[in-house]
Amino acid sequence: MDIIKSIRNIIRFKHFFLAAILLAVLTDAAYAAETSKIDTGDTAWMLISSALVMLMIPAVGLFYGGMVRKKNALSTIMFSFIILALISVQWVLFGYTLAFGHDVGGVIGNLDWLGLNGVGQAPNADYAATIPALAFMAFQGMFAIITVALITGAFVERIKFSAFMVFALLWATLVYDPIAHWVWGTGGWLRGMGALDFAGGTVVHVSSGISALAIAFVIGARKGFGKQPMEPHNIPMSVLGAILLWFGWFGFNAGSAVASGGLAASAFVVTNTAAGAAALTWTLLSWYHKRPSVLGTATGAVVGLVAITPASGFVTPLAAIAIGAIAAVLSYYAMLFRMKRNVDESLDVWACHGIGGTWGAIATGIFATTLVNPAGANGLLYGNPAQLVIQIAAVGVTWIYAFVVTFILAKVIDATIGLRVGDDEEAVGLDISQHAEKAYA
Amino acid sequence: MKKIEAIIRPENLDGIRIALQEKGIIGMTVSEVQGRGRQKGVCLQWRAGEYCIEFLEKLKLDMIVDDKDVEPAIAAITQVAKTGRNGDGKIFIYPVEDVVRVSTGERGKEAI
Amino acid sequence: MKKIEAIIRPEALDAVREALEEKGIVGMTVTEVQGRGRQKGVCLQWRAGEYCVEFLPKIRIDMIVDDGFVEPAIEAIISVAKTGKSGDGKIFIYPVEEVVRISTGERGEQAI
Amino acid sequence: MGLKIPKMRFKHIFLAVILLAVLTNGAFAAEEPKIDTGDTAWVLISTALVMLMIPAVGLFYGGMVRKKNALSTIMFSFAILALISVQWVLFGYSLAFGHDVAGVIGNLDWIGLNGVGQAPNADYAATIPSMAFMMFQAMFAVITVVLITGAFVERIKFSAFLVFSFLWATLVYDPVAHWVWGAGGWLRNMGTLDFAGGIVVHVSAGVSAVAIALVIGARKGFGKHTMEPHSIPLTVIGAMLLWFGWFGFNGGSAVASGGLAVNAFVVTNTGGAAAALTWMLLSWYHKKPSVLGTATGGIVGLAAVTPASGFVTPLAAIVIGSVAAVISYYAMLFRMKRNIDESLDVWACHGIGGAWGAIATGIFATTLVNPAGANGLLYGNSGLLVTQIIAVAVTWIYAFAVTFILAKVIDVTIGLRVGEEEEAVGLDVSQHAEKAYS
Repeated sequence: MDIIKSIRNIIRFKHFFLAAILLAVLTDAAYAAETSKIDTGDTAWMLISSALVMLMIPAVGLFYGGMVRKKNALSTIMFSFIILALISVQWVLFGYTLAFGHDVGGVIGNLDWLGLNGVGQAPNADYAATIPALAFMAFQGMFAIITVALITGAFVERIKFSAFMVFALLWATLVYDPIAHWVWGTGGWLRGMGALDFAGGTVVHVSSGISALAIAFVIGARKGFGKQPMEPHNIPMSVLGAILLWFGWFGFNAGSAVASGGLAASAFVVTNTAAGAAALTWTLLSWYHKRPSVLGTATGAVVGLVAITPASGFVTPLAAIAIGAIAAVLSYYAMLFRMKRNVDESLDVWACHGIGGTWGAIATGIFATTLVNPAGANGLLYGNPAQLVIQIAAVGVTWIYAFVVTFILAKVIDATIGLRVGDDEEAVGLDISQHAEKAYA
Repeated sequence: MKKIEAIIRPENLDGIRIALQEKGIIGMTVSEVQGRGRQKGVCLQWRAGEYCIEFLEKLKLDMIVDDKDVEPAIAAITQVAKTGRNGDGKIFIYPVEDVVRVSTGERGKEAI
Repeated sequence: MKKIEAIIRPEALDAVREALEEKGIVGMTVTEVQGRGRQKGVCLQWRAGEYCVEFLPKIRIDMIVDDGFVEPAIEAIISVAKTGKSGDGKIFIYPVEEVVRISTGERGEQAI
Repeated sequence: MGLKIPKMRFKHIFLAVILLAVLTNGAFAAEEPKIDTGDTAWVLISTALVMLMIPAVGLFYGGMVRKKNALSTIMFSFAILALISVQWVLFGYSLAFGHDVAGVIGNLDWIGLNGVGQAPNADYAATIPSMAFMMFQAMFAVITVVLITGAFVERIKFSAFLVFSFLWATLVYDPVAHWVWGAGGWLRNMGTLDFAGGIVVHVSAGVSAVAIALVIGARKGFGKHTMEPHSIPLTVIGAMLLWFGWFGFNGGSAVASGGLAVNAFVVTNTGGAAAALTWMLLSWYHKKPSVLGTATGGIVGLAAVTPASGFVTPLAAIVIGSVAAVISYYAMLFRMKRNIDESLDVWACHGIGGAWGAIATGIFATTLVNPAGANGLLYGNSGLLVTQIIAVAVTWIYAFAVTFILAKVIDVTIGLRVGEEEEAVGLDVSQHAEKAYS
């Protein structure tokens, strides 16, 4: 009886109202707790994305390794592999805090998170509210590593291994970590300016592409460059590398949504579309000049992936076709230009990543739309030319900073420990002279 | 006894093997070599643009034959390998002093 | 006619080719071989520790030339392939009886 | 009025609370067997990642053998993937994870996956289908058998190898997995911590590798002729795919997506990296920075951090990885000096790496990382270290003894080894009538 009466009481509006408020209060409290709650789907996606980006790192080694002569195959693969080891540790010890730690003057992170102190299983809402802060750290760590690995294409077949190790460590610390902070760190000055870089067009590709050019100038050309053929020793290996890069790039771009959902799906689609468009375009270009080239098609795909990277969270799939196709054309002729100028930036990191990334960042200022990502901005085509200016400024700053610091860094290393191996060692090949190993029996 | 050393296009190997077999010449050694003659090199594609290699893939056949088999062997090889263009290859004939068959210790003609 | 067989360091190949071309010798066959001489072998690394390889990778160049080209060819090869250390290689000269150019059927000196 | 309203409020608040409680209770009741899509997605992709590691071991080993044995070495892992996948579904899973029989083995309730369906099994993982857990564990069983193959490359008879693999999985892997991970397993009850298989996978495989290597004997010409690795790039490809897959191996062992999986992921990458760096420095100290060595170092670090990955911090992982590389490096030199042809150093890499990792768990584990774990020596609990050492020792003895007997029995019945001529020609042609490269 009492119960029936009570239920009747509740049904009466007044009491219903009361209960509703109560429920709301309770739910509110639950929501408050919810803001820092880990989403299993988001976390699963970030973990697999981090793993995918990790796979891209040795894939760069294969991609480059197939393009060098047999006597330097191992040394080229080693570059990426050892950077994976070296920068993984650097990032945990102090790289992450420099790039993403609490801001100091918009330029760099402070040392609060040294040795991952305070970076734990709870989310950090500044960067990603639904995944553990450690997951965001791991994902960003892979970005730092691959950026350094990309540069290695510039100095293959002639760099001294010890000098390379020193360069890699210092470059990550002096170039990558600051630029990552400017663009992505809370309080970073380029981020504050409104620069859009979804997955690293400026931070990863422009910075590595320009730095590649700088160190190539300092180290000088390979012996016999321009006179002897420098034949790629194993194109299937390069293609295998390109395939794994394409595969991993889904994590690179779609993972940059730092959540699983619509934005990640959009980034996934534009990534694949741009790669296809660029690979096709490159095939046609090589066909126009001679025959449809396999190595060229693989290169084209990578260039398209590079170009779509900064735009991937802001543009539509149709824009991706334009971005990819134009990137291939620009990169193709940049590569020919580099050869004509007789600059031995050996594996065209500048033409692929520097030019591709620059175009992608600028294209973001043209094609971006808040229809894809309300947290982004509109670009030129959507009535906002200011965004284009901001993008160009961000790219310009990165070009200058990366070039200058890398050039000085390379010069200093050259003057102290020496960047280059001796003539004999170069002639024998780095596999034997630097590693006392042979790739193939 | 003579040594016949023939440099040929790789795609002609099987045809030559059959032609030589018809003439009764079975034993031979095949090596992958790189060669250069009037055909000069060839230009291949780099990612953009191209590079030229100075040596081309060839096969080298070595066989030791009785003096009387030299001309039939030359005929068999040229019959199959001749396209009339540069790059068909060359045949060299050398004198051989002696031959030893490792499994039996036989020498000279019996050892071929 | 003579056959010149030169065993050289792999890294010297391009320079040797250029030096020979200057003397007017264009045709040659290149083979990757493994050799062993006074240089002995070399020790490479295993995952921990090392293993030693007793044969070293070398390049063998074979050329058939007119008698008059033998000395210039030897000079050309030595001028670029010599480092003065053991392992520079060796040059062997053999007599040749006959040469056939497959594409035309020419014989003898015209065929070279 | 002034008195009445609060009273009424109280009454109705009370009522609302009861209502809420009932509702929540109902929700909990429904919650218990509820599948979490995020967790399930993570375990599924982790399973696929571990699957990729299996042929990756084949590539890793395949690059290190001579050209004439390349295919046969790759075939080992491929054949085991097929063989043990079936064994596991038929009865392996039931033996390892089925209802406990005296702490030693699972019973046959789940034979042929009877009763293992889409509903979760809260004993092992409450938020994913029990089939997902079964499949994830299947990959562990497969890869453990695959790891051993490095011991007998270039000389084992293929038929004998298949019999050995099948029996080893049944007689060694399934029981050890039950002891450490099965509900009711005696090592688990003792408090042994093994997050992702340092003991179950790496110690058992590494020790068994020595046992069978001793029975089968050295390759012809071992120690006299050079056995040159035929393609180090192939080995590096294997190593990179192993590293990639290891994120599923360790991260997936949380059997859920969340903080613990993330911690395992970070620790895994850091441990592998520290070990690769250390190995590079060691080889540099002795001669030159070695590529094959660096790849090996990465694997050793990953193996060592495996048992610890769900219990330690990233900084501890740096120590665990570096120490593992040093111990493994000298274990490998020791093995060579003793002239034992445990050909690809499964013992030095996985046996020693895994044993150190399990012991290191007893040192560095902290409940700050995983409240369901335990504290280790550095966090004031020396008991765990003792437990870990006992578990390693028990596995060491059991795996060695059973594998040794098993190998002996196979040797006297069907014969473990190929004939001398078959060995000289190479297993690719003699066992498979195929050639790796034309």
